Amino acid sequence: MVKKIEAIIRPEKINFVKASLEGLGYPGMTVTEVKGHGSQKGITEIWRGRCFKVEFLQKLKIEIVVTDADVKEIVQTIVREARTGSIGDGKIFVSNVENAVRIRTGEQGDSAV
Amino acid sequence: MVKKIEAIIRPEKINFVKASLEGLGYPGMTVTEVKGHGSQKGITEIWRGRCFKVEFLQKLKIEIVVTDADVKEIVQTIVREARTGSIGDGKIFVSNVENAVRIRTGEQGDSAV
Amino acid sequence: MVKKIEAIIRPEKINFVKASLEGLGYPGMTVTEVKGHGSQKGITEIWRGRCFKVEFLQKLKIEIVVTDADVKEIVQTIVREARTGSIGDGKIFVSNVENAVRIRTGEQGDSAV
Amino acid sequence: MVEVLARDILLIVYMLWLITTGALVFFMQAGFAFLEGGQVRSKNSTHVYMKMCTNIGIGTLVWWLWGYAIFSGNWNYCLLGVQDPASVDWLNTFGHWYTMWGFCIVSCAIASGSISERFSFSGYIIYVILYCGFMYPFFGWLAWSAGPLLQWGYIDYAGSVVVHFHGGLTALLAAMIVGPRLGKYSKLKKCGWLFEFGAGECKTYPGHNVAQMMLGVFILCVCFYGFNVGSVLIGSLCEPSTEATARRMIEILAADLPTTTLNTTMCMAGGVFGAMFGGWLINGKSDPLSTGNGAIAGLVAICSGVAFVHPGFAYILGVACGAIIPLVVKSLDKIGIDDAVGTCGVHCTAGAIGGLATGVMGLIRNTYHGVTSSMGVQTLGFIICIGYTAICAIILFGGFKAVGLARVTEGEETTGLDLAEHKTPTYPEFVIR
Amino acid sequence: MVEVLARDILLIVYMLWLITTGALVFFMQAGFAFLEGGQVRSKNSTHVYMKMCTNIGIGTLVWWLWGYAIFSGNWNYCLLGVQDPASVDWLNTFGHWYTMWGFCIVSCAIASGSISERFSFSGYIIYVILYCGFMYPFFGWLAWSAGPLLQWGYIDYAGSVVVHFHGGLTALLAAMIVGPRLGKYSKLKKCGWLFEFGAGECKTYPGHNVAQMMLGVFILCVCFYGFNVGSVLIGSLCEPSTEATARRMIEILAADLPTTTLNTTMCMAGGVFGAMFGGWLINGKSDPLSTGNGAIAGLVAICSGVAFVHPGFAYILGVACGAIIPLVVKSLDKIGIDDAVGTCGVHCTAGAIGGLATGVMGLIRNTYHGVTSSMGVQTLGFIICIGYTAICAIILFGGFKAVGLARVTEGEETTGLDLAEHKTPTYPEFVIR
Amino acid sequence: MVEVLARDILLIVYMLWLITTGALVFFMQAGFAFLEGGQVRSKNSTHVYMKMCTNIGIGTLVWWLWGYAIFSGNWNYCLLGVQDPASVDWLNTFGHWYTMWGFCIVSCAIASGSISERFSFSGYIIYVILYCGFMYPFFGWLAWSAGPLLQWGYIDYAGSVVVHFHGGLTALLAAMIVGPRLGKYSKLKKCGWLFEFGAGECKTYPGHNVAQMMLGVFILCVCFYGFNVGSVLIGSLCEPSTEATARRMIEILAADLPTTTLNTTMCMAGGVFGAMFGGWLINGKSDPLSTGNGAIAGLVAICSGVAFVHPGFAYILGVACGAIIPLVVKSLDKIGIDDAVGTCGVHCTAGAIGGLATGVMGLIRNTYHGVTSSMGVQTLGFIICIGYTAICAIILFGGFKAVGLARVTEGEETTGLDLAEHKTPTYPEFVIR
Ligand SMILES: Nc1ncnc2c1ncn2[C@@H]1O[C@H](COP(=O)(O)OP(=O)(O)O)[C@@H](O)[C@H]1O
Ligand SMILES: Nc1ncnc2c1ncn2[C@@H]1O[C@H](COP(=O)(O)OP(=O)(O)O)[C@@H](O)[C@H]1O
Ligand SMILES: Nc1ncnc2c1ncn2[C@@H]1O[C@H](COP(=O)(O)OP(=O)(O)O)[C@@H](O)[C@H]1O
Repeated sequence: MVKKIEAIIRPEKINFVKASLEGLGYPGMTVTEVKGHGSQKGITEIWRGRCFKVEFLQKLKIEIVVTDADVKEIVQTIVREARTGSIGDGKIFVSNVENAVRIRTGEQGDSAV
Repeated sequence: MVKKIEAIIRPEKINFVKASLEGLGYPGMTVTEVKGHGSQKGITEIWRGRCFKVEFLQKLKIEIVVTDADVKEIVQTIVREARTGSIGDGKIFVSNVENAVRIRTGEQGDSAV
Repeated sequence: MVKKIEAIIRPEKINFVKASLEGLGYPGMTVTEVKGHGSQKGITEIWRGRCFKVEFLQKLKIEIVVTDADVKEIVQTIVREARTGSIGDGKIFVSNVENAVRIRTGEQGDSAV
Repeated sequence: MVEVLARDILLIVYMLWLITTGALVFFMQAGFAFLEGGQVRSKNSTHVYMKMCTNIGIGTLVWWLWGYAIFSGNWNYCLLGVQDPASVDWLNTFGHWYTMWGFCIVSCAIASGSISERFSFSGYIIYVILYCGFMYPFFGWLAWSAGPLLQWGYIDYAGSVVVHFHGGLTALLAAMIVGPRLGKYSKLKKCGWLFEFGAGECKTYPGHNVAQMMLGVFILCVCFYGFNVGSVLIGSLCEPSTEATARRMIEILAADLPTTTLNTTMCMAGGVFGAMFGGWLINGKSDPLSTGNGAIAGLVAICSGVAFVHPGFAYILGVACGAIIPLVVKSLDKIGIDDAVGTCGVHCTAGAIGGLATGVMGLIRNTYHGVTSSMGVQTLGFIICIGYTAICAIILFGGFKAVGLARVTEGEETTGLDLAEHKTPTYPEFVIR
Repeated sequence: MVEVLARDILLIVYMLWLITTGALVFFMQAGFAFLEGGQVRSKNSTHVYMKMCTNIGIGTLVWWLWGYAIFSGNWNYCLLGVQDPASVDWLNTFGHWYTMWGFCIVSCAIASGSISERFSFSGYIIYVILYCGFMYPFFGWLAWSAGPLLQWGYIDYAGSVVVHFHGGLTALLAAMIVGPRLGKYSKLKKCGWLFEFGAGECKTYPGHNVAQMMLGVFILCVCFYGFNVGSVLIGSLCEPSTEATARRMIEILAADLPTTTLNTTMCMAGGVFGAMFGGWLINGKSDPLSTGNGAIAGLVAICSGVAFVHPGFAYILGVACGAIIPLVVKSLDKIGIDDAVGTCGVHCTAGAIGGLATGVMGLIRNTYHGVTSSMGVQTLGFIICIGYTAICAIILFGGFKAVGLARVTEGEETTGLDLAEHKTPTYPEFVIR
Repeated sequence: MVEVLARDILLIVYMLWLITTGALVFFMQAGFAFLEGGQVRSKNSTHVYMKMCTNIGIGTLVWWLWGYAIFSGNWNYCLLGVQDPASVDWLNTFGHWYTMWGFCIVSCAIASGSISERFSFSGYIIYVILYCGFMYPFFGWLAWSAGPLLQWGYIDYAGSVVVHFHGGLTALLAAMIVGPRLGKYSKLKKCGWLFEFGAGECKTYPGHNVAQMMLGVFILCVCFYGFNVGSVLIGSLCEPSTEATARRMIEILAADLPTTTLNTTMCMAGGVFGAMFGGWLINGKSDPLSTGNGAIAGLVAICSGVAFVHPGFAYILGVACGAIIPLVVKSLDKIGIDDAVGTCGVHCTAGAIGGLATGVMGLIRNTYHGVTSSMGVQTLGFIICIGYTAICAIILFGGFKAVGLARVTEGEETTGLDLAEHKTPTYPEFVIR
């Protein structure tokens, strides 16, 4: 079974997460710039002398597709490396992938991951 | 059960959607810049005196992960707020999430959402 | 049943993929800028006379939600058009979508795709 | 004979200097383009550059056709250069035409800022014709050329009032007539048919590019040396040149050149310091937009008395004009006037303060290099400018409103003026929030 | 003695003016860098700046080693400044070297635009050596220094033809030889071994940054004052300075300075207006790229007759050159020539029209300040320039093609020249479409 | 009488020239803002512009209050312009104040680069006060005004050492004291309490915008013409002007103007070529950051001997200074000094080489236009500058470290100084990697 791990993290944590994952030998990852809004309050910015609230904060979304067996370890690693303990650390979502295809070779299923 | 609501909307609608959702007390959302192409025809732009068609239009993708119970209401709210009635309003996709983890605390499942 | 096809491809391939898909009459697509990291090694860049490795490479993520019946053909088309045969061609992931809603009309399910 | 030769050499030097400073004044269009362009959202940025191009393409034509003739009060100066070269004092008239052209389109560019992101392009084209063709030249004649204000001894050396306050007040009134940008306020409040204020909650629309805005600031700063110091010669040598002896010309230059350059420098620096300090006082941090605008405010304020005040006074004047910028922004937000890029805090208030400050300096130091400043005359000139500008601006922008040229449609405003008015996005490749 | 002193003062003034205008002409490299850089896709943008750096780094060396010697027709001027200072008329020769250096690298920068996004960097380096070392200096000698064209009374005051048309035609031919960018056309059509045209469907590749392009436009505009008005002194004072009396120098300056400045201003404004109007006529909207390029086209067109035509004529000339820009773009697209940043509509057509327009003005007004213009000679000069440029450009770029330096590989073109040629992306942090 | 008139005309011309070149020198603040701003990550970019604003807002005040008085060694020059105009040689003193003001804030801007992305804003404000108020003026007095170095015949015409090496060495020491940016090195190595070096693996932090950086380069290039050629008059005419006859002034100008302009051009070109070549040699590709910095390095190096060396020597000097830039970058990386924007390769090494090269030229050509250069004195001056700068920089930045003003907190550094120090992001709309 193939699973997709989707983690929303603080942008500055990406290097730590990646470094730790490299130890585990993950197959690859896809990173997207996102803006998030959760329990975190947003920050105050100033524009021409006037304060205002920016509610969406910059986050990174990491997507890693792996076989079932690796999910737990990868999730744990991300949690460990991306945590600061303060609000805004982000979330991880795991979901099912029905099929995976490697474009270069056309392989399908587990081996394509 | 945890579900993921993925809505592709017009960029200018984000503030209305967010304001309405706040009334419902949604847990958080993640927004991504995307470019879309559907039944909408694209727009004509000019570059140095020459017209041409731009087929991909700027859209926003909103992702909200919630428990099963809240899905319906949130989807309805988004539909209500993001609709203009003309082509290009976008789509909403709902899918299953197997597990959710809050990085800050390590909580899992429904309570992590 | 509605499925989501998520393909990560080389940015320069988007026009070929799109042109070919148009023949098949796909319902629409959403494109996201992403950065990827897989078996591909990354490239060497120079900053002020000093070489360094950039590990994340620019990719495009295409998302197409379709009914079950069309999945195979679309996946094959993407594989055909996006392939160069060298490392870095990307992957395609297919997953389940529980429900789809067209914001403009409020339609649900297969017909909303 | 030596005298004549010396005077002619000085006139050539003067012409070369005018061409240099005039080119700098012209380059202020770039300064305004980027100052305004960086402070608006990216979907309206190219539209700003197009407005500056309009100043150049159409403002120049109007100035040549009849604007300068009104300004100088001499109808023979319509279509300058088409007449027989022998009939005009070529060197002087032309130099005057050229530098005053730059000043005119600078003044014209000011109001563009306050109504940015919503005013229609065709409306702007007509505004340029009317502002450069009538509104500006007539007041210029009044205060500078041969009009009564000049004769009463009104001092507005490089135009704090004629160029900046005049333009800035137009900007303020235009913003009041055109009304706030879509969604800027939660409610709208009409004041009669003409004025439209915002009310309720006020949102902030950050612009898109501080780097670009700062480029505009730096360009304007360096160009203001042309603006202020280039005014030395115009005021003193241009008209009376036939009587001027070489010795007299040298004396004037030797008196004014150092003074104007030093004061320009000091007041600019004061503006920066004031705005940094004002921002810090109000928000706990010095913010870049106030600071950059502070430099311009200082430079605007000093124009009026640049050859008259002393450098310490100039610095303090700058500090005052810079420090109130965040206050002006907050006040306008509160009143419900949507000045899109903060034009009023820079041109309107600083122009006014600068014009009056010359009168204040006159209380401290009555005469300097033969020039006298009187608080009374300065105040009178200021009041006349308010009256004149208010009448003209209301007619102009009220007219635009009446014929439906004041605003683009809501859909166009949402899409952004770049695509709606010019079908060209500013950054075709960049992903924007 | 007074005469001598006066003349020496004027020569010093002249040198200071040349240094100022020369610095402006040099700064046009920045203008070209951003004009071209903003109009290409961001993956090729830094490569553009590198090409301008090459003009400076290598073009200057070549100009110093032998280019200027060819240009001036005097072999003693190789390695200027290494000879004994006593042997050269230091002030004049040097001033000439310096300003003409700026003109040379401006002309060299033009062809860079049409072949942008695909021409190899090593090819460009050799192009700079050959263009600044031979192609440009020889034609400059022909038309400006002592060559036959000058003797026949050919007028090309500030170089509409020598600098711009010459460079623009080279650009056109280079684009025809190098061939269209990958994917620009659906098909390719070879014309013999040499030329390669596009055919079938023609795609538009929008550039990446209108703000940057507009910065280039504004910089070029202000620098053209240096370019055009700085040419006053060169043409009139430089060579014959030993005989020139102070009085004569003053007369020439007093005649030319006002005329050139006014005409430069008017033709630039006309170009803006023409392009705004032309774009509106064709597409229903005034577009920023045509408009910005229109300003440059106007400035290019006026170079030739800047001290000769009258201001109204200049404005109309500008309108014509600006208005046809969208047409030129469409025609080239149709023919299948891929001029990446619209160089030809700016330098080639406007340069040609400007050169001939001086002849047309000669039909209206035969003599002005002692200068006569003849339609015949202007046409002759134009034809000679076409012939000369065509031969040289074909040899140059045909040569590059023959030795495989004309284009980067397809892979490199897809990656973009920034990474392929310099391993440095222009915007390391920004997400790009 | 003719003599007096001629001299007075020349003095006016000189003043106009000073205002022009001084404005260019002032505009170098924009150059530095964009050179540094483009080379840092976008989260620290606006902070850079704020630092340049501080130079203007506060540096100017300090210079006016007492800095210039120290520099010129005359306490009467405190608060220049507040005294009775009659007591000062207005034209000369003021011109000197103005140009030297520009030089002072240029020198002050240099150290900003090496400690970018981590140094606190309040620390920077105090640095500006101390650098512009004491550190720079005193050394300027030593070498330029009336100090011993001047009397021994030390040549530093436009300040390779006084302005650039002085600033560059301060930058180097500041970087050593402040320590590397967070995460730049895998380990840190303390050298006593004061110095902090990086060790282990060294990461590269690419900046965010090569286009912006190149804009800075082009602006600096054109402004250096003001910097170098504007120094002609200061050195030769300013102080001794009362005795100077018109003839003598003309002679000096006629000798220095061509030489300085030609040399400036050649050394800039050499710097570009050297850096292109050096980059290609080391990495197989010419890279834009080295190349752009190469132009500045060439211009820095030539300042010292700009009126003395010959053009070929200037080109070679430029090549040397440009070519070593990639080496300097690699060496600093290896030693563990984090010079955020490569300041040292541009100002420190090129300044040093330029200062000494003037001595080398003195070995080749002993005297030129009456100026003599001695290797010994040049070396002595260099050593004195090292000593003076080291002591001052250590006291200054050591002091900042002691009171905790040297660095922002780790959290602030991670967030970026734009938000942490000014609450304003540079690009509110753009998505950034
Ligand atoms: N239910 C959700 N659906 C989608 N994204 C979410 C959800 N909850 C949080 N996020 C994402 O996670 C980020 C961090 O969430 P936040 O609630 O601030 O942190 P924490 O997990 O520490 O409570 C948000 O900015 C948002 O992008
Ligand atoms: N089948 C699909 N798969 C993925 N994205 C889609 C799909 N259909 C539509 N979209 C997204 O929704 C956006 C709006 O779709 P469009 O068909 O233009 O509007 P409408 O829903 O009004 O028919 C598109 O730009 C695209 O981003
Ligand atoms: N397991 C994965 N999970 C998520 N994204 C992946 C995964 N494997 C590859 N990718 C994405 O696909 C891109 C190409 O992968 P790569 O392994 O380099 O190519 P190939 O498929 O040719 O082996 C990567 O840059 C990454 O964005």
